[in-house]
Amino acid sequence: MTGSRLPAGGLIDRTKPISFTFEGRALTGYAGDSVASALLANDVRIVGRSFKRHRPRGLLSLGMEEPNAILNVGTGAHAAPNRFATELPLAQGLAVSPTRGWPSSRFDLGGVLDLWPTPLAAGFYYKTFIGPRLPGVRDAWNRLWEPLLRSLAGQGRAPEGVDPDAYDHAHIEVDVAVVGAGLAGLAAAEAALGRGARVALFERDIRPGGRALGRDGDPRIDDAAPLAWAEGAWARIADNPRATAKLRTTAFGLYDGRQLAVYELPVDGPYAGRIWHVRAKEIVIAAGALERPMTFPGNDRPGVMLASAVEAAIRRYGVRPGGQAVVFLNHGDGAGLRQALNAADIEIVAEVGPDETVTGTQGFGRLQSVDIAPLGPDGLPRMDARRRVPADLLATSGGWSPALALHLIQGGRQAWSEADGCFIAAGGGQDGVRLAGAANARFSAAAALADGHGSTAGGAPGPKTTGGDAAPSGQGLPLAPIAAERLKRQAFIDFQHDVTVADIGLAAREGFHAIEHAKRYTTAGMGTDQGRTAQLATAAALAAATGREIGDIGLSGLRPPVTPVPFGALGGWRRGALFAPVRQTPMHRRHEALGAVFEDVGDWKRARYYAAPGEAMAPAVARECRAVRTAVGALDVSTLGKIAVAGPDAAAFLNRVYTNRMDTLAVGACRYGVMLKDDGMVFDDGVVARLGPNRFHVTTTSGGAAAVLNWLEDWRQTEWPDLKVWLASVTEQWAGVAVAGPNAARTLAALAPELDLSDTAFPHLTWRDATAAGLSARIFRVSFSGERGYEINVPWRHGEALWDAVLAAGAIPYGTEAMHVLRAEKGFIVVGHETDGTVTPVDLGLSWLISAKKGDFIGKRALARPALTAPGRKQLVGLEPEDASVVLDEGAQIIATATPRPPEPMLGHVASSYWSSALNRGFALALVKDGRARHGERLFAWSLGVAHAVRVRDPVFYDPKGARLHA
Amino acid sequence: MQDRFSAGRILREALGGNAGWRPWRRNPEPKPRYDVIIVGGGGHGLATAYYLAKLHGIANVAVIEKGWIGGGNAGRNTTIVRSNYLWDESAAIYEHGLKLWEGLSADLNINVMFSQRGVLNLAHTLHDVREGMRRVNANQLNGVDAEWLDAPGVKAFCPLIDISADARWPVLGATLQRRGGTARHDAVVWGYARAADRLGVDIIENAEVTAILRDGQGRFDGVETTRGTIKARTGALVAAGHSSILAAMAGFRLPIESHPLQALVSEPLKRLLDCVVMSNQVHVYVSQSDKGELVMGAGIDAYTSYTQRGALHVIEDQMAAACALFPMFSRVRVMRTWAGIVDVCPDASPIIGATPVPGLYINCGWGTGGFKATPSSGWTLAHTIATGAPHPLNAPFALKRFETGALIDEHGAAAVAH
Amino acid sequence: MLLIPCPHCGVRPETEFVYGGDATVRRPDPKTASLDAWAAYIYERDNPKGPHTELWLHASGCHSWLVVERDTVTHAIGQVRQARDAAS
Amino acid sequence: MLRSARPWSAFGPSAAASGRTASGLILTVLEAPRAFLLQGDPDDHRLAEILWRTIGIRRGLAMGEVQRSETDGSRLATMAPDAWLYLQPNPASPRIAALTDALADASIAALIEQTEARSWMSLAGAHVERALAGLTSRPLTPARFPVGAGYAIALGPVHCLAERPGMTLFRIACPTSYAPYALAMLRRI
Repeated sequence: MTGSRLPAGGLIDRTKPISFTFEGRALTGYAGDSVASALLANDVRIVGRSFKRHRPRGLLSLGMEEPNAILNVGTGAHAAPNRFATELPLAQGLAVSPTRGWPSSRFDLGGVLDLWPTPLAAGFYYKTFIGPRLPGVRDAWNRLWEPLLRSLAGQGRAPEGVDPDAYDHAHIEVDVAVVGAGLAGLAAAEAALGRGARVALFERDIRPGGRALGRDGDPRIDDAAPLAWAEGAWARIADNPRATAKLRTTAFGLYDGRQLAVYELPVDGPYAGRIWHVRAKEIVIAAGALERPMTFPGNDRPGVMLASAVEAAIRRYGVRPGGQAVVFLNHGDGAGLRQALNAADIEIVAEVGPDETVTGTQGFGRLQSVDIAPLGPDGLPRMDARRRVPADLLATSGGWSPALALHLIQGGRQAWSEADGCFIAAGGGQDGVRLAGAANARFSAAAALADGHGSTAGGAPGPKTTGGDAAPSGQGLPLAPIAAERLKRQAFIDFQHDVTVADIGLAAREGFHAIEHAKRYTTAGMGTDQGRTAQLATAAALAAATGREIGDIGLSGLRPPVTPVPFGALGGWRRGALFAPVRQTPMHRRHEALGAVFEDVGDWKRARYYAAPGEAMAPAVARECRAVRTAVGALDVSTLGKIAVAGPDAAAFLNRVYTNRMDTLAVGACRYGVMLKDDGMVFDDGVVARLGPNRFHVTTTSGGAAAVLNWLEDWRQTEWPDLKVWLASVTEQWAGVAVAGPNAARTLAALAPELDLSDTAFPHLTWRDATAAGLSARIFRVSFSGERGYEINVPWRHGEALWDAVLAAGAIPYGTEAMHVLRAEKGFIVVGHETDGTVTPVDLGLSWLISAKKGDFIGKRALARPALTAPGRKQLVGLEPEDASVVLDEGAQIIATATPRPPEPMLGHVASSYWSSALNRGFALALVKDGRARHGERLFAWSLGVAHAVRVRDPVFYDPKGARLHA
Repeated sequence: MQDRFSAGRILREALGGNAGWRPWRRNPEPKPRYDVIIVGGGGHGLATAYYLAKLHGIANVAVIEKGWIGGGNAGRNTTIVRSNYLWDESAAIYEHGLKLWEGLSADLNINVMFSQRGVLNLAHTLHDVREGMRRVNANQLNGVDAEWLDAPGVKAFCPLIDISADARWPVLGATLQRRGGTARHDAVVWGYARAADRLGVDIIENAEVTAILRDGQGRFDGVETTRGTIKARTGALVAAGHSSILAAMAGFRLPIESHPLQALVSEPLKRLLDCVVMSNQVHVYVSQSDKGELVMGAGIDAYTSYTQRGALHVIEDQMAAACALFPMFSRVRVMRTWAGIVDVCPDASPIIGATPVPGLYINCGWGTGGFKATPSSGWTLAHTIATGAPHPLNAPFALKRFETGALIDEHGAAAVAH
Repeated sequence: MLLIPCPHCGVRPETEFVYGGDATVRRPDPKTASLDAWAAYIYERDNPKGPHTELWLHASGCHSWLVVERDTVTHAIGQVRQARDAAS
Repeated sequence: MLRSARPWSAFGPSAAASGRTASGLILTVLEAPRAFLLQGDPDDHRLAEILWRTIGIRRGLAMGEVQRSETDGSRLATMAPDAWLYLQPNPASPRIAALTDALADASIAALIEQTEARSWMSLAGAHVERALAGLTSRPLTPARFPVGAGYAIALGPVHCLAERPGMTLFRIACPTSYAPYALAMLRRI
């Protein structure tokens, strides 16, 4: 193996080489590598370009805080944008490339933007592209500047096509959920198991151990090396039947009711994953701490790495990240780092002391030298006394910050701790949620173990530690003093977005003093790394620039998810055919066989019309209408909502629900009714049949059934609990076929020979139980077409059999489109066509449905409100286009002129419009201001630029006397 | 206005090392008395102050913000701007706003990045088609630009959308408003603040209103705040998400419920979506920011809440919907989610005008649609405050309408057809 | 997601319920109610920042309308009663 | 005679829909028992007497409680404080007539037949609890969903009734019109 791989050591399997490509270059790593460590081992130093200035960037870290190494993974449908190299386990054949840099990350033409970055300082785009016009360009922003900016911006390429991976969801309930399998998390999980709890333990890394993975110099734990202890503890937990332990699984959200949202990725494959919804009595957040890079001029040069990353490179991945190192820490915890550098035979050419600082770095694409200067009495570096040391590695640490994200996004608070040199949790959040270990500012191994173990009180004594115990001591703010403004433009706070100390200074100068304002103005911390390395530095720089304390400034708010989660994973299994349910009637297969074209009504699929081979919609619908008007047709009405209303007070209940009287309804009879909301607006309609003194069968619209039942239950339970009445849905108990037309009786007679169909024995608006087609049926004599009609209801499973029988008896199938034509010819309204939540029964000409005799009903009082009785309300009318061949657009607006001049007063709109084969003309139902007073008036229906002259008329176009009901 | 922004200025300042930039606004101590107090330093409140000073010569105005300006819904929305509403009253006020948007960058001398990339409202059912056509026709007759696209037209305008007929909710067509689009919310807030400040308006942050003062006759007389008492004979409550609370302080009730409304952004992607897409049936609305993030809104959480925090299942539902409409989004990742608190009126229309308290006005109830109305709501409220009478544009949106029943119901059709 | 302790079904996730809003609204007597009293009944809702008394329907449970005490700031849920009992 | 048509039309579950799920659970479509929704005052002793007399089952009052007949495999599941579901596997059982006759006038309680309203299926296998947990946030641990209990439960977007006859066996009834979706949903777990 070439490159920087050490001859031995590390948690990698050197017997398992893995080949992958970076920007097309074939490279090799080992099992156990991340893409980042493999790139480092292959001496790839430039892993990408920055967002704004296109500066070459290398690996700052080897962990979740990485801001620079953002890759496009794979291509086509398998592509995944913006993945972090440090978070990707190396996999055979993986093809990765940086998201920015053209033609390549090494030679990026965008780099010219870095030649004079000053004009591109924070918020520059707010201050230009303002003028509405540029010479020659109208609307320069929309036509020129924005498209330009948009083509320069963006990071990863979106995948193409349908995601080949599948995602799943899971729900579990445990006593204790532990986030993080570092020392504290493992101790917490074992303690909880020790007292018999059910435990879930989630670790985002592919191995347990946390800091023990990439670090030496910690004490022995229970007489084992830290990592050995961690692996042992993990094994014990994973084997415990009361435990669920998952690797490469990240807790990304914490929600009400102590519910953790966790994203599990397969340890071997890169993407397809599962989201766990975890409900716990207690949650232990042991997410560790994040190391902070020092902010100094040239701190973004490839070769400048976090101290912990240098250690991890050597200890975990067996990679030698450089040959000559400068060490720049702002705390006393350097022992482990030095041991690691020595172990890897890396020369420490300089250590930046407490009275020194780094004032600059040199080298293109790779660190070559570092400038170190002593601090003067004013606390600023003395540039005249600076020295330049050759180095290809700068190990830097600005101290550690507890990982508080989960604590904060559930409403937890944080406060600056001078003693710890970081923000620590300060209460808030939900009961039963605790932080432990480094996340709780317990940085040493012993303290973390004790904290983790203790945080789930009780049980056996915790792990014992022996030997030296290191922790960052006296860590300060990660902000090096900088002498000149020019150098501040080279001192990076947000690496991904190229936000520098100078930008924060500018924001402060321009009055953006609130941290949230400064963040938004400079975009510091708003990158895909979610500001893990930038957040504290931003606040520190703002404090310095405004002469305030960092504690008073605070950190900008965090928002979930803690780490990015794919749309597909959140959507889970609800994709494709499972995205949303479809409801089918028992006759669905028959409709398909008849060439039905379906329409969506709520979740239902309803046959809209039946097209014979080669038949278009219009002739098909006309044919179906003629069948009903001249012979007999059959419509699948199984989707109608059906509610059984029963109990001693059933009649009283329905009396209050409908505008008309239902208590006077005789057993064996049915009646049409409308329901209003208490604001007086039409809500739903249907037929009420009285089955017995205390029993009713009520139908609703197909789409409205569930809402109506919930609404009725509301009245029954909360408003009228005194009424003894019960409601039950029987929608899917009964399949139904409407048989309509002059031959309807003949057809039914064939099916139910023993049933007397005479108008005296079985008059309109009554129902009978009978045997039809050998099936026990309930038959309602109702009509929604104006023709003699029967709705035959049979047990759902027999719907298909009934349908077959009805068609066999000569009925022609018709769909919802023909149904609409026929009902509109009769002026019958449909909720959702002629109503839109702003229409009263009076507007619809249904005053005859409003009982004056009975007492209160829902909506009655509201109908008396001024605006509901005032003139000028829109009322239901019929429209006849003067040109009989015209079929108006539904949604056409009614105006008084053929040549509108906006704003043109609108008198109403076309609610339903069809071709009528019975009338041999187009016709429509409309809601028109004072429509009933306008019968005979000539108006215009205007749609998409075309005005058609129409004659206003009564909405009943066909058989106004209703003679055909008895034909 | 001195201290103007321009490309030339950027270069000049750059040559000077950016040392010459001045604060965008003062940070004044509250004065004991103003002519007008506006409670709420969001876009609407700041716009109100700006137009009061600019158009009505009333500059002795305090905008009182409990936190930092733009920290409420102004910074938590999906920045969609459109005016294609159904009813005349709505179309008029939103279209007035759209016209103001079109000149806003120049007027405020800041690039608010108003991007007129077009807004699609998808129709997935025959019912959607009817309502869409009705709205397009109403828009056109009201002088609001609107077009109807059939499914192939939708695909042509936005190739990313899956219009396959076998989709669970096939795309049957869409309404398109080309002049609609998005804007940069921070720029709008900061721009109004900067412009108002330059005209003399005091913008006072970190001052939470704890009481509303009334004189012997019951007229508005000022407010108690965490930064002391501030007096004025005229006041306006412009605090979306807290309207009911402030109304209660002033002694009246509102027909409003406050719900969390969640939104999210994805990681930044190379440019791929060039318009705003909205779908009620599938429940997605999405656009791509100039930076490359997909910006999406979710449905409102069912319950009332004052925590700016929503539930995960709402996000999950929305992501399932997003992937149904845009299959290639599946592997893109959500970077941030958040919630604002929206004040919802029974008719989904706002309240702008007088309150039962003399001298006190209110602007609230914008529900999920407040951002687009920022300029027109400020403009009309300023007119109402300055003249003591509503402008014809906001007269229909009086609180009184709930008594008379003259609602402006923008919910669209309430039910589904047989 | 809220967890609502249904008095009949036990603690269940919010997704099993349908929200019904302010539970303190009382329907005035239609015969005597003034216009504004009726408007207040139809439209005005308690919308407090803090404890709220509200209705939830356990739609995929026992189908009971429940009166739930919930804090709109902490989302902490207190007493839950059956609306039928609360009403009568 | 048409009555002899297959019990289910092709839209809905037929025996053919039975089989193994993606993870190897055994999914079996069941013939629906006769089902009657019974609604009445829980404190009404007349109702209790009628039930005992006609179907030989004592009413349970706790949600999830499923009372069984000693003799004929019929059961009464508590659906709500004032609602129970009577499930009778024998479509011709004389008890059905006895019950319906006793409550015909709906003066004491409402009795509504819902046999057709639900499609029944069973899901069996060692990991059935874990697999189902992918579809519902309703806890399924034995502590929260004991063997022998029956609850209303949401599986994905579908409101179902679930019984747990055995530790590794669930019986699920979904609204009939949702059956194709519910089956597809269950097949993939």
